[in-house]
Amino acid sequence: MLNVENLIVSHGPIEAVHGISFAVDKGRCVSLLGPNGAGKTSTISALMGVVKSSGRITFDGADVSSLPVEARVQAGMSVAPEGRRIFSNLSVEENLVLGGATRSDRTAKDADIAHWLETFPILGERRDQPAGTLSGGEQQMLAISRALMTRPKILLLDEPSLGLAPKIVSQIFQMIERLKAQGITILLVEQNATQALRLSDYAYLLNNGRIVAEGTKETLGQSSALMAELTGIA
Amino acid sequence: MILNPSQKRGLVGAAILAAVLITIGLVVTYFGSRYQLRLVYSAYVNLLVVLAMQVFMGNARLTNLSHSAFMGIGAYVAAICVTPVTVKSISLPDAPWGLNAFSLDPVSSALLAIAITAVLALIVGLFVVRLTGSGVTIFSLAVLVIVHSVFLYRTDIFKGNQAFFGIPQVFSLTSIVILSVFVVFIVRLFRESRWGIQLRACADDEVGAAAMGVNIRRLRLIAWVLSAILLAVAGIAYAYFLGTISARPFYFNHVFLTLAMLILGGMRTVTGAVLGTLLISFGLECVRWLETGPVLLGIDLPEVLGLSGIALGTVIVLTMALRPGGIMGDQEIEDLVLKKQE
Amino acid sequence: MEYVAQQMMNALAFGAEYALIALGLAIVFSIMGLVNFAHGEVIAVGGYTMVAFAALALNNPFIVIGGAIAAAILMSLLLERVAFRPVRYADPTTGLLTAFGVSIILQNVFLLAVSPRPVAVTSLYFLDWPVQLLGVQVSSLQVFEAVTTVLVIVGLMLFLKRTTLGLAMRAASLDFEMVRMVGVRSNRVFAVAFMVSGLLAGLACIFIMARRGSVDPHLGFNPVLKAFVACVVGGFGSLPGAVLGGFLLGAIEVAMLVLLPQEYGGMKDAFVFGIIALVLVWRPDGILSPPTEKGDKI
Amino acid sequence: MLELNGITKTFGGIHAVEDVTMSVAPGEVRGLIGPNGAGKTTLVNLISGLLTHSAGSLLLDSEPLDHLRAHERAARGVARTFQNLRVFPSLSVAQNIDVARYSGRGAEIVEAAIPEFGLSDKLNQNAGSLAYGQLRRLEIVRALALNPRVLMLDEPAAGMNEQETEALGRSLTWVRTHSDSAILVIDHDLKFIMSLCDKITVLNMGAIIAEGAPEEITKNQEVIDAYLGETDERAA
Amino acid sequence: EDTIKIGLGVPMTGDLAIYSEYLGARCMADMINAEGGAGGKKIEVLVQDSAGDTQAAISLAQKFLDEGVVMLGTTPFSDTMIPVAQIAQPYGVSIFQPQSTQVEMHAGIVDNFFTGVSPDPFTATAAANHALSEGVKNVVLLTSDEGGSWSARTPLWFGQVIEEGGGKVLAKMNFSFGTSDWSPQIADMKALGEEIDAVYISSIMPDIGVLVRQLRSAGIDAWVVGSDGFDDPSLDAVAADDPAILEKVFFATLAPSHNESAVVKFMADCKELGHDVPGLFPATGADTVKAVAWAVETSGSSDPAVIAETIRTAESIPVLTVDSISFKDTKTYAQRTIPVIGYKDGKRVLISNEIPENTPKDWN
Ligand SMILES: Nc1ncnc2c1ncn2[C@@H]1O[C@H](COP(=O)(O)OP(=O)(O)OP(=O)(O)O)[C@@H](O)[C@H]1O
Ligand SMILES: Nc1ncnc2c1ncn2[C@@H]1O[C@H](COP(=O)(O)OP(=O)(O)OP(=O)(O)O)[C@@H](O)[C@H]1O
Ligand SMILES: [Mg+2]
Ligand SMILES: [Mg+2]
Repeated sequence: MLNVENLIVSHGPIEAVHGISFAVDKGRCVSLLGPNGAGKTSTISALMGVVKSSGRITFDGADVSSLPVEARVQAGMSVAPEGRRIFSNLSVEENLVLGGATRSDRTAKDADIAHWLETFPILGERRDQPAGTLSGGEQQMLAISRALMTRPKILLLDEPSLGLAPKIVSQIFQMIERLKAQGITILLVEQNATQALRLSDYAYLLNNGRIVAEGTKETLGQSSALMAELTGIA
Repeated sequence: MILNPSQKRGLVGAAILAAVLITIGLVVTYFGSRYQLRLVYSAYVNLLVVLAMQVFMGNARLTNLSHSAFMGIGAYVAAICVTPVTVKSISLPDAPWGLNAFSLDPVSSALLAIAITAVLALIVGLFVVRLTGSGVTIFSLAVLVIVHSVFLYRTDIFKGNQAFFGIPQVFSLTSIVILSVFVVFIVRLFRESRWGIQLRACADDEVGAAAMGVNIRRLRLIAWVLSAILLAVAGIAYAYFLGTISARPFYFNHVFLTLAMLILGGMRTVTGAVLGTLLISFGLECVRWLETGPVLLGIDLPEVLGLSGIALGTVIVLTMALRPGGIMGDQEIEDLVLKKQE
Repeated sequence: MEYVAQQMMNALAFGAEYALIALGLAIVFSIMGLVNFAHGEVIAVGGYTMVAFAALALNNPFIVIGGAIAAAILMSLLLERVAFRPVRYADPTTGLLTAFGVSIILQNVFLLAVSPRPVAVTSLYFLDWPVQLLGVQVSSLQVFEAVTTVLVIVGLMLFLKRTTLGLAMRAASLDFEMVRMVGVRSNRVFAVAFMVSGLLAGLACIFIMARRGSVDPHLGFNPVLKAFVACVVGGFGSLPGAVLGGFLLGAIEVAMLVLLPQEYGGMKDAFVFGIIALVLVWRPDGILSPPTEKGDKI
Repeated sequence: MLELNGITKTFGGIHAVEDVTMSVAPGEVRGLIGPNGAGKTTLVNLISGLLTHSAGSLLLDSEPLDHLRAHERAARGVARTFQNLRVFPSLSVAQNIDVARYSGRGAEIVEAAIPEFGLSDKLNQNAGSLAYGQLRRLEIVRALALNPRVLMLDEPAAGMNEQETEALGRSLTWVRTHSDSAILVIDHDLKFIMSLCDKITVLNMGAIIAEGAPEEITKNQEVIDAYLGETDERAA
Repeated sequence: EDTIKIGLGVPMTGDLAIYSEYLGARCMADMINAEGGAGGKKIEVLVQDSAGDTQAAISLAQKFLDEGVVMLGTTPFSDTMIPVAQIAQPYGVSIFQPQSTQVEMHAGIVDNFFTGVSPDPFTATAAANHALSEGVKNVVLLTSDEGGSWSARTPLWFGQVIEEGGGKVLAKMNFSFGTSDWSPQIADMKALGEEIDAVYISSIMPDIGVLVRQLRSAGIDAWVVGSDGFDDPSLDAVAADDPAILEKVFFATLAPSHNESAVVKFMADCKELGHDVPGLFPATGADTVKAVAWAVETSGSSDPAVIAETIRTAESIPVLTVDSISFKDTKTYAQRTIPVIGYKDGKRVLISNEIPENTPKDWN
């Protein structure tokens, strides 16, 4: 579904990712692990096309490397970005409406909105409140729901558990599991490596902008020294 | 007073700028025509204005449009005080409060002008510091319009758009070079002072600064008043050289011109203020010459009225598009000369 | 009594004009935080278009009005493309200064290309005739202007609240990149914002020209300055605020003209701006933006 | 000693913080946990003066803080970090620290804290050019420059992996041995909180639902229901 | 020295660009040079834009002085003319301002200064005299501080003469330059409750055009009377569709500018020479050149002090806009006939053209 070859990402003069290649197959959940500054967010941003990058990205059989952000979303990619980035001056509901901006099926869209407001009851309660006044966790729920409003083929999640209460974290991971079960392809970036590995079919370990290890949770688990160093998993 | 490293560097930077200013002054004094001397003088008056703007706009990073008004207040107060009674009885026959019945020496007049401008700035500043962002811009715009209206309306005191003449012409190029060197040091040291640093912290992040114990309003007020004092100095320098003032030079045109100077060089640094002023002052002079359609390299160029305006606007637009922080950005001159670490 | 009613109508008419222009400023501001000082020059472009039509002997009012509005819209779009796109993501000061620059350039281009002096345009005089309204004599222009302003306000509100593009425009003011990441075409958002702004400038241009009957390079400067003030007083970025600010300014201005004794008449502007400044001190973020308490979010 | 008496904050109709009464003693490290939206950040904002409370009173060493504005509280030693970074990017690291030092009550601890938090060789660098982890540490050092009597850390370990979190925990332990400040830590990383705190307060829907030693808290059914969820689900 | 240089550091852009005296000056210089110059010497007009900025204007004056000009022109405002005159003094050079009617320059502050026209009290009086002859009794004065004494005091002098002639000033009202909606003032006029015979305003286009039209549509049929500010071709354009609208408009101005006048002929001649001279203000620049040329020829000298002295003492100096002027009695301004211009079928007609006798005396 998603194929990345020799991806190089730079922020101005600083090269953050130095040519990585990886693939996410259809219907699978792949995670991208690594310490702070490893280049995970840079990779996600490059996949979405919001930072300068070189290399080849193919999605659903088509080369999207030179497409603008909007076109990649149209093609079926969607992201819940690091830092949530909800539209704070819009109400919760308007955030969801805008999340479905690419869709024209009015009724199905409304049904989706209702669905998400039910899934996260607190969002339902805050429905008409400016999203900027939500707590961090509430915002994270909103960000994920918003990303799903486009009904994406692949969902890119950048640290969805950041700043969430344990209870919500497990809710979020359960949700990811459900999404996976529904056949949505997922690329997951996480600090919480244990949880991420549990969910993933495959994982890449990133350090200093390079992939240093990859494999299934079983095979990766064996290179435990490296894992311990980079993800803190004992 | 013990100087910290950035303050020491600041002194070096100010000294370099001062050397540049003195050199220009010396070159013009010995080699320039009288016309060029006047040009340099008016460039230096604008330099004082731009430096004064840097104190508030550069450190607090709020757009102030009222600076020309405070310059005007300084100029007028000094003018009213210093102009001989004989002249004032002709020019201000109806002046109230015996304004036309006394006169002071130039130094006392200047000090009084500075004091009065400072007090007025303090009063206005108490309101300004309560505002944020475009609120400050609009409020300062209102101040500009109000002060201008008063100048225009009280013709018995200010003569409005007619000339207020007969001010003793006590300043020369030497005086303004000395003055600007002095002001460069003040402005630079303010930038590196504890106030300057805290003020810049507020500009970066108001909430963060408040949580770190910074009294934002008080600091802004300090910068505002200091800025107004320096503007008064600029106004006095203007009046003491020309001998004639009116309300017109202290209005929109001047506001925009000096604003362009500040942003071209980069308002965050003192070097930027100096650089921007010199570039625009001398650049505009070249454009003005081109505007008249001179013969250049044997080609008779056409007259292009408005070229200087277009050039000024283009400089602003290009600066904003290519280098929003101005030419200097966050760099002071010593950053280019000295190594980054000491 | 009739006199009071008359002056109130005048205040309303002044306010409608400021509100119309203020809306044009506010829509762009609310989307990209840009204080578009060049709005006045967009208005002037409309005026100069009428001059061009007059020179071509095109006097059909529909062509003149349509052409002027179209020119304003095109100019607004052009400015977005050429001048404001590079500063799209920059801080407000950068945008404000860019707009200043653009405004200076355009004024000088008019001066260079046409004339520094006013050029008469009489083709819209027909819009102006006296009307009896509730026993008060007003100008048809005043009525047109008030009605237009109301229609524009309602239309804009619906657009911004109800349409996805409207939501995107509101969201773009804070996080433009994220708007793109939900699949909204960025250029379209900006283009629409500037188109609407240009349309409002074009409408304002029609009314100003019909009244003044001439255009000079500074045509838009004063009205836009006032409208800018109206925006800030009403609460910058808030469209209802822009409207409220516009009408408030109109009211204050007429009140000062009428109430100030003749010997203080010269101080009219000082009083108007003084009152505005006090409103700002009372409500630093403008009347319609409630005082927000800053806190740490996320 | 920081004392909160019946602190309440409402936004429109929402009770973000409801009748919170608690106190933190000098030298104590207090954990503040609770579900998202429980009102933790709001509480920190209220104590630091960035928000004003709707009811109740705040005391620092028996002196009321209520009427003081944020910067005055900071000058009296109410220090905090922000969960979303609020460093001053255009100033150097040293100047960032100076900003707080200038308004604080004189702080020797900060000189030792700079090397402890690994910032010694970054002092002249622009804060804007630092990496995320360094920025986090800068925020803490900057808060220490106020010579705090209360130090509030809002999710200092967010976005850090376990190793980094441990290193942070060590540094914070260093702080508590070198300062008698009361420390209030918010975080969702329970392991981190448990190992660091003497006592934990749990907030839910704006109100305190439990308070006690770490072990007690993890066993409290109400806390499990509201916050922790199924125990085996926890990563810790 | 084989050329006579005249330096004009005048506003060519900005708010004051309406004066544009350099346009007429250039054209006149070309005309004189084509005829062989002044006393065999060519006249060179040096022009540079001051954009209305005082400092720029002063610097330019200094530049021109360094280049050896014999006469200067500058921004027609006293705040610029005074310092320019001061720096020109040591060079023996004077300023010749062909259009400045403001009074303060004649208070004896500087003496190396000429205005080719009469000050505002004269235009106010000429207009008032004609108004009285039309039976005007009740007048309303519109004043503004923004144009100095020209817009602030000229209406008052008008009112003074009207009252001396048995009329009455009903009200003084204030306005700002750039007013495009006069409704509040007009409502005030209607509220006066008395028949208004004339409204006086010293202002410029487009304000006047708007005022005239709005007065008419509000049903106020008073005369609209004004000063030299009315003398702009775009005023005539207001009547393009409806000539009746200017029927009751007249103004006292600097020089005759109706169809058969010398000014209009000059403008046509200039067009043939390839110069655009749009209106009376620009045309007055010709006076500067013509007066200097005459002085050079008469005195046979190209020394600026001699030229100035020749002009100051002459009985009669031929210029373009009127037959002749003289500074012999007045020192700094030319007392000359004041044309009053009105409209007939949308076309300008010269109503009267004489030196008013009853000008207020205390204007200085
Ligand atoms: N806008 C930027 N400008 C300059 N450098 C950047 C920028 N964004 C990221 N970097 C640098 O690129 C590198 C990779 O950063 P990135 O944010 O991709 O890491 P990450 O793996 O997502 O880390 P984290 O776990 O902290 O989110 C880091 O060294 C960071 O400092
Ligand atoms: N300015 C505001 N206006 C309206 N509601 C607000 C505002 N600030 C916070 N709230 C509400 O108050 C509640 C508490 O928010 P707060 O940010 O304190 O939560 P928190 O405990 O820090 O959560 P998290 O762990 O997710 O950061 C939330 O429900 C939030 O929606
Ligand atoms: Mg990241
Ligand atoms: Mg929080």
